[in-house]
Amino acid sequence: MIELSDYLVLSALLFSIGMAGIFLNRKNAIVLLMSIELILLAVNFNFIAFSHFLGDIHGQVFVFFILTVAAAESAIGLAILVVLFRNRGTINVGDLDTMRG
Amino acid sequence: MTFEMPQFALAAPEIWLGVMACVVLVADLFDRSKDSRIAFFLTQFTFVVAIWLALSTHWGEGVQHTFNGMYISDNLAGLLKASMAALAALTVGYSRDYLLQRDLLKGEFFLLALIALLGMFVMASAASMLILYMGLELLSLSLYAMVAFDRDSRVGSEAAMKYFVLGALSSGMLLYGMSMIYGASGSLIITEIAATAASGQNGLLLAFGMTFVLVGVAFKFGAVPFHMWVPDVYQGAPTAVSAFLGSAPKIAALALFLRLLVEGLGDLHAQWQLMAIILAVGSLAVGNLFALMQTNLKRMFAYSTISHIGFLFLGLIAGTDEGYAAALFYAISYGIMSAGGFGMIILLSRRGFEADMIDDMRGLNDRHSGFALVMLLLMFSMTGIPGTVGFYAKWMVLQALVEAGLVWLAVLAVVFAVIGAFYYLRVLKSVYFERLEDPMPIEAAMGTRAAMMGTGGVVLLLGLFPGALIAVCRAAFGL
Amino acid sequence: MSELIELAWIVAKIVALVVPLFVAVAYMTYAERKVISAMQLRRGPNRVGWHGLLQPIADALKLLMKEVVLPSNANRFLFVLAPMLAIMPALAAWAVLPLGEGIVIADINAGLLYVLAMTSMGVYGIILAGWASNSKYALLGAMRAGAQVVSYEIAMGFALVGVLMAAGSLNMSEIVHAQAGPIWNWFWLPLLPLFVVYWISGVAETNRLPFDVAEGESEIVAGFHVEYSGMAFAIFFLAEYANMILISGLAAVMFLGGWYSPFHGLPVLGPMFDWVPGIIWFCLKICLFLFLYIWFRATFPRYRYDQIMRLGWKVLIPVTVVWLIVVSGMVLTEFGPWF
Amino acid sequence: MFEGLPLLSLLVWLPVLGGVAVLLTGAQNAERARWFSLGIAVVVFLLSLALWQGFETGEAGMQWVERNAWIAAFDIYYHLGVDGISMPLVVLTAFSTLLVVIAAWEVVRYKPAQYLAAFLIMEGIMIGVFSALDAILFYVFFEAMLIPMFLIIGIWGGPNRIYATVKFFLYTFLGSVMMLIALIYLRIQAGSFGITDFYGLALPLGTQVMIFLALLAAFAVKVPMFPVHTWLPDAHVEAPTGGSVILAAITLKIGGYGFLRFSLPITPDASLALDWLLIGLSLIAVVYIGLVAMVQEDLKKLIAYSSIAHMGFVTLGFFLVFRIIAAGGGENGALLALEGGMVQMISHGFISAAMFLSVGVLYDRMHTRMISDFGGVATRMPVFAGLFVLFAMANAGLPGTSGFVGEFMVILASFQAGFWYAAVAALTLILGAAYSLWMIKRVVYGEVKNDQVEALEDINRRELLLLGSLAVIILFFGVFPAPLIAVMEPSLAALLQIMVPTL
Amino acid sequence: MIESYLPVLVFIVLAMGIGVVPLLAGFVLAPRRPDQDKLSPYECGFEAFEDSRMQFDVRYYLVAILFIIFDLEIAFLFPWAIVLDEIGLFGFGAMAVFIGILLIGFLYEWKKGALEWE
Repeated sequence: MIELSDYLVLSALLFSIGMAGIFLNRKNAIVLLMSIELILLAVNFNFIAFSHFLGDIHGQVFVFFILTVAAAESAIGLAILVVLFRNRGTINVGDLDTMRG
Repeated sequence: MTFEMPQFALAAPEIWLGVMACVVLVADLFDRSKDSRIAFFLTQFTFVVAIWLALSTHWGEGVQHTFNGMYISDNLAGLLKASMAALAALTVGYSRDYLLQRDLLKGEFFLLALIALLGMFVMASAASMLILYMGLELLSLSLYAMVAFDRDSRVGSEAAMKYFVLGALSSGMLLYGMSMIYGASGSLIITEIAATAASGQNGLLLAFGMTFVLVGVAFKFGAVPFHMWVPDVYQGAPTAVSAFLGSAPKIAALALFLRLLVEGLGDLHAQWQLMAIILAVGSLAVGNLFALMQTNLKRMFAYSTISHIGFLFLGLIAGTDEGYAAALFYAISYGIMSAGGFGMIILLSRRGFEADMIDDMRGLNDRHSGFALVMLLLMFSMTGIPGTVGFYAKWMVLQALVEAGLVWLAVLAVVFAVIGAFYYLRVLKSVYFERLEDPMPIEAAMGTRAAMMGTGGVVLLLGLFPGALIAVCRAAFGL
Repeated sequence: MSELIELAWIVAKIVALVVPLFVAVAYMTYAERKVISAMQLRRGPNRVGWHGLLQPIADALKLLMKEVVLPSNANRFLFVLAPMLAIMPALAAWAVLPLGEGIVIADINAGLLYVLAMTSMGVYGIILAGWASNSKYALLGAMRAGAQVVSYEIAMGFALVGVLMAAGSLNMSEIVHAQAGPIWNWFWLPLLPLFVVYWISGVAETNRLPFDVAEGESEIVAGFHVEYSGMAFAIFFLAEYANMILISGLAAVMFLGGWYSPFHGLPVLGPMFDWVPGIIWFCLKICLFLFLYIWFRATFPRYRYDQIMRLGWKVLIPVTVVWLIVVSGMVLTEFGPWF
Repeated sequence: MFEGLPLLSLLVWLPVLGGVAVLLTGAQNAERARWFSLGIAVVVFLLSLALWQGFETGEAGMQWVERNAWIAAFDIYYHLGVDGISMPLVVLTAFSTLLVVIAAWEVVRYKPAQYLAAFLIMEGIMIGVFSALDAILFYVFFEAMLIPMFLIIGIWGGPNRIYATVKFFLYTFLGSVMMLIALIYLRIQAGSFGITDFYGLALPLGTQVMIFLALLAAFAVKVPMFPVHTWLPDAHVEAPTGGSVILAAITLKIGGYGFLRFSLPITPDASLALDWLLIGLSLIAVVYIGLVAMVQEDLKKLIAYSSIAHMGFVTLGFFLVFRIIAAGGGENGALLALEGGMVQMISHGFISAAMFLSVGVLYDRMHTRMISDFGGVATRMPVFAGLFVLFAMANAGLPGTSGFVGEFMVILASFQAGFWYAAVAALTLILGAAYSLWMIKRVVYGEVKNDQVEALEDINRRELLLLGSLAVIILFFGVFPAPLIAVMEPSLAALLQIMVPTL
Repeated sequence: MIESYLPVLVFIVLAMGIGVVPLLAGFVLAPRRPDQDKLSPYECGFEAFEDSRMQFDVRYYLVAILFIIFDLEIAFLFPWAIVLDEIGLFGFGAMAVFIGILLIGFLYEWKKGALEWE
């Protein structure tokens, strides 16, 4: 039987991978977007697991909203990425350092 | 399946904003003028009515819940909304001239501002984590787009990318925390979370969630060590957007904190206090010290924002209603000052000249002594000199701290305030003490000028008669 | 042990479905050529077997013996994966389609959702094929086809929402049950605009004429599968025809009362046709739609790409949305015999 | 005749609003700005005289009290009132501002309207400081004072003005924010921000010491006391003449006033416990700073250091009280010390104003303040030289001038505390005489040193009016200080009661 | 409940198999004689002169974004449509607002020319 804690551990792992993706990645900005999705996925996992084990539907409702928002978020993220690429000719994270201080 | 019909009237401000956002969108589609004037005036009209609606719906009507307990109407909501709408109106007012000069004026800007404000309103009235999150995202998504509004700006798109990634990351953290809190309390409703927190059940899980939530909120505030995005975004975004970003959303972040960590997890105050102290002291130190080194005014404002956030956190740390009222007052007054500061940059800038270096302020007194005076008031207000509203903000926070027995924090705070004075004085040095041989005239529209003068007037007026605003801030917490 | 038996039973059912389906696909190509030639006053295939009846088999064998070219610079893995992604959903969607009363492989509650999910996956095959081939024509074709498919998917989705409102269930059998009755009880009548939209979208979804610019020979050679040959090409081909049949089957289930006879429930005519099994009616209805496919191909000129997109976004979507509102009004007022 | 009027409010707000009006109307027309400012300054001065006239001498309590709700949420009141301690300072402020306005007449050419407005606003704020009876109101005025002074030094100051004004600002600001925390703490203890409500608080000694130190941070910087005095020479040297006058004549007094109004009555036990510190610092100021003054090359710096030394006398007088009582000096001795300090404050207000104005007169003609650039001024400017010598002597504490009265009273009182206090304090007379006379010798007398001095013209009527009126006042109080002492005595006696309840 | 999905799973696996088998058969049975020209991408007989993964029109991207938005909306409509007759006027109103906003967005795209193809 799969315990609640198993879900939580999995979600924590996903969350950590997402975090690591954001902070360790120095190359491609797309990876950042994917990492963000991963984090949201971890959150969804948590919500669904809790929702199931608590017998309360609201957590799953929340997941629906997160999914929707995540879609909008990636749309905007990609749009910004396109603008960035047009202005810079690169989406290398390491190159995003014009402003300093 | 039946539904309990919610009391829509309680959500009148949100409904109004939502409807008007649609109206503005459609109206702008059919507006053939070059400067989207219909959208602009409609937006300002919407803001003004929203202020009235917020106050008439929420203020003095007691605490009411609707939408299955997910929406709350209380004094706090009314005050938060009214102040956010007022600040939005002010900053959007500034932005018109700026955008027009740079061919950026499109109806979408106003639409985004409206939707951002809608998000803030929703946050202010949220009584459920779900609603809180929805409001937050509505706000954040609009802001991401606004930061990237100048599509041909290299720094603008870079700033937008950074803001987006870190903003989304902080939303993720916040959500992760929320999911833990949900797991611990079995509910998304804030009051039920508060009940769980009070009962002491699932303490560990709750504390775990609280930590993540606090980190997420700190990100949104831009508190150290989660402040990396603030300077870049403030500097890179079009000044009109920086102005918007620096004012009303700070109050919204405060709303997030108050609703989630105070109303929901107020019983865990002892646990988040220590973390908040670290955030506050770090923000004060980093904000003030880094601001000293800046030559770019927008960037300096960004660091100064961080330091102000630190001060605001001090009020929250006190953990009393006095402290929360102080933080609220601080947020509102800081919003005014920040709007004024960026407004000044907008006022002095023109196409091809951003006026965003401290040196660009040189000889302002020779160019226009009235605006110089306004800048003086703004800078002294940010420093916290009496006679300006900024003083009362700091004073209320300090008072709350001393009352809570945290005198050492108060002392630390004022020491940093003195350090902060130094860089505000540097701006004034440029404004007043450096003379220009042949001062450029200021090209700004009448409306912008009037708004600038009005902002200075408000700073001074509230500096002389802060009683009413203090009273409403306290009344929002039942004091 | 019983699990194994159960599994075997399932596999048997699937085989019983898929084999006729393949035969149908094969003879669909034959029928297509025959019908079109008839319309154009030609004779069509007539050499291989009696009246050319063995032609499809010959074609299959020919393709089997052709070399499968893996172009240089192509992404081999994706190149091979693409055709599988194309055929898989076209077949797997059949799992929930009721062929007759109770004749369904998986009678699941979320049937329609599943169908939608499966049909949406088809676009991956297209995009991957175009991308993996590393050819401009393929990429361009894939982009076009992808954009076209997703555009019409929206209109189709809206049309399906109308069906859901009318039927009140996602279960395909339930949807058919909701249409029990004679021909005017079926959903095509109250949902006529949605039916039309669905059908047009269906044609566009399968990249068939008159919406086949993505693979229009005169414009971009063969579109996304220009680099495919031999069996790999055959699978795309198979997928396209399987999809056509699937779309027709879905149309029959959702708008034309599935397995019900047109006279079902009528006083005299109804019992008269009681002996005909539901599956026959269902097949007939599919044939009707397949004939329409061929007919369109033979008669309509090809649209330009911008016209296609305009039709999808500016005509079909508004029509569906408006009609959705009308339908919801009808549902709320429990209008007519349908709701 | 003025009984019904809110005279203090008028005194505070008339100059402030007048200043704003000058800003608005005079930006284009310097002449209009000058006359307008003069009119306001005169009216304010007359009103301050009316205040004195209507002041009940012999009453210890607050007079002309106004009390209106201001920040209701925290029970903060717009609470004004004067007693014998603050009333003379209010008059002094009004008078000094009048002098400054006249002194600026043709001298200030860069943005005269802003200059005059800054001083008028400053005047209102300073009167507010002296008359505020609510701690927050006091603090607001106390800090707001920084704004005009910051600008005055920064805009119209000398070449090194920016360094000087920022230093001035930061020193004062740091000191005062500490006071703010102390005030907040006091309010929590007392339940009100009324200054007089703080007086009766029975705080433990440890707390008192903390509060005392916080208040000290604010007032010691203002006075300024050694070792936080370093901003003052910089500020004085760089400030325009008017700025120096106001700094020396009034803002320094605010430090002394703060000790009387806050430190001594609110934290008497801590004052007693730490009086050694204050006395020590005061004596250092008197002796060491006096010596420093002697070696100055710059006239203004010299006067600035002499101001620090004289203010050391003031604080010495205030904090000797406990020693005097301990040594059996009784109430009279203690009162003498307090009164001496007060008289010294008032007198120094006039004298330092006169000295700075004199230097201003020289500077306007020569554009230098270096002592070495002068010599033989007396031959070219006899009238000025006479007055200047008089002021220098008053500064040195010559009997017959007001400078003598205060110093004498303090020295007299210090004898009751112990011989050595008096001995060290009396050194100031010698040192003061030394640097003043030496300065006079080098500047006024001797050969005409160079062509510039050769070309000097004597003071005009405007300058004569300024310096002459100051001379009259200095001599008047020198021979007849009684009215001044009579005004302040009851209030100081009452203060003494609070400080040392056992008396 | 969940068991009824087993056939679906089996079907999907089999369908993949049906995709794989002919392909394998093709590889096994068909001749393999690759050469340079045969393997080069088809460009009407010309040499391919640049990488074919070129930038393409932003409108494809726009369509993709619009698709995501609309498809998500449809996903929300599904559950609503099923229970429409049970949730009554309130449910209808809620979705009407939703669709209304969607339509405004649609109108916006339309007027802004996001739907135009030249």
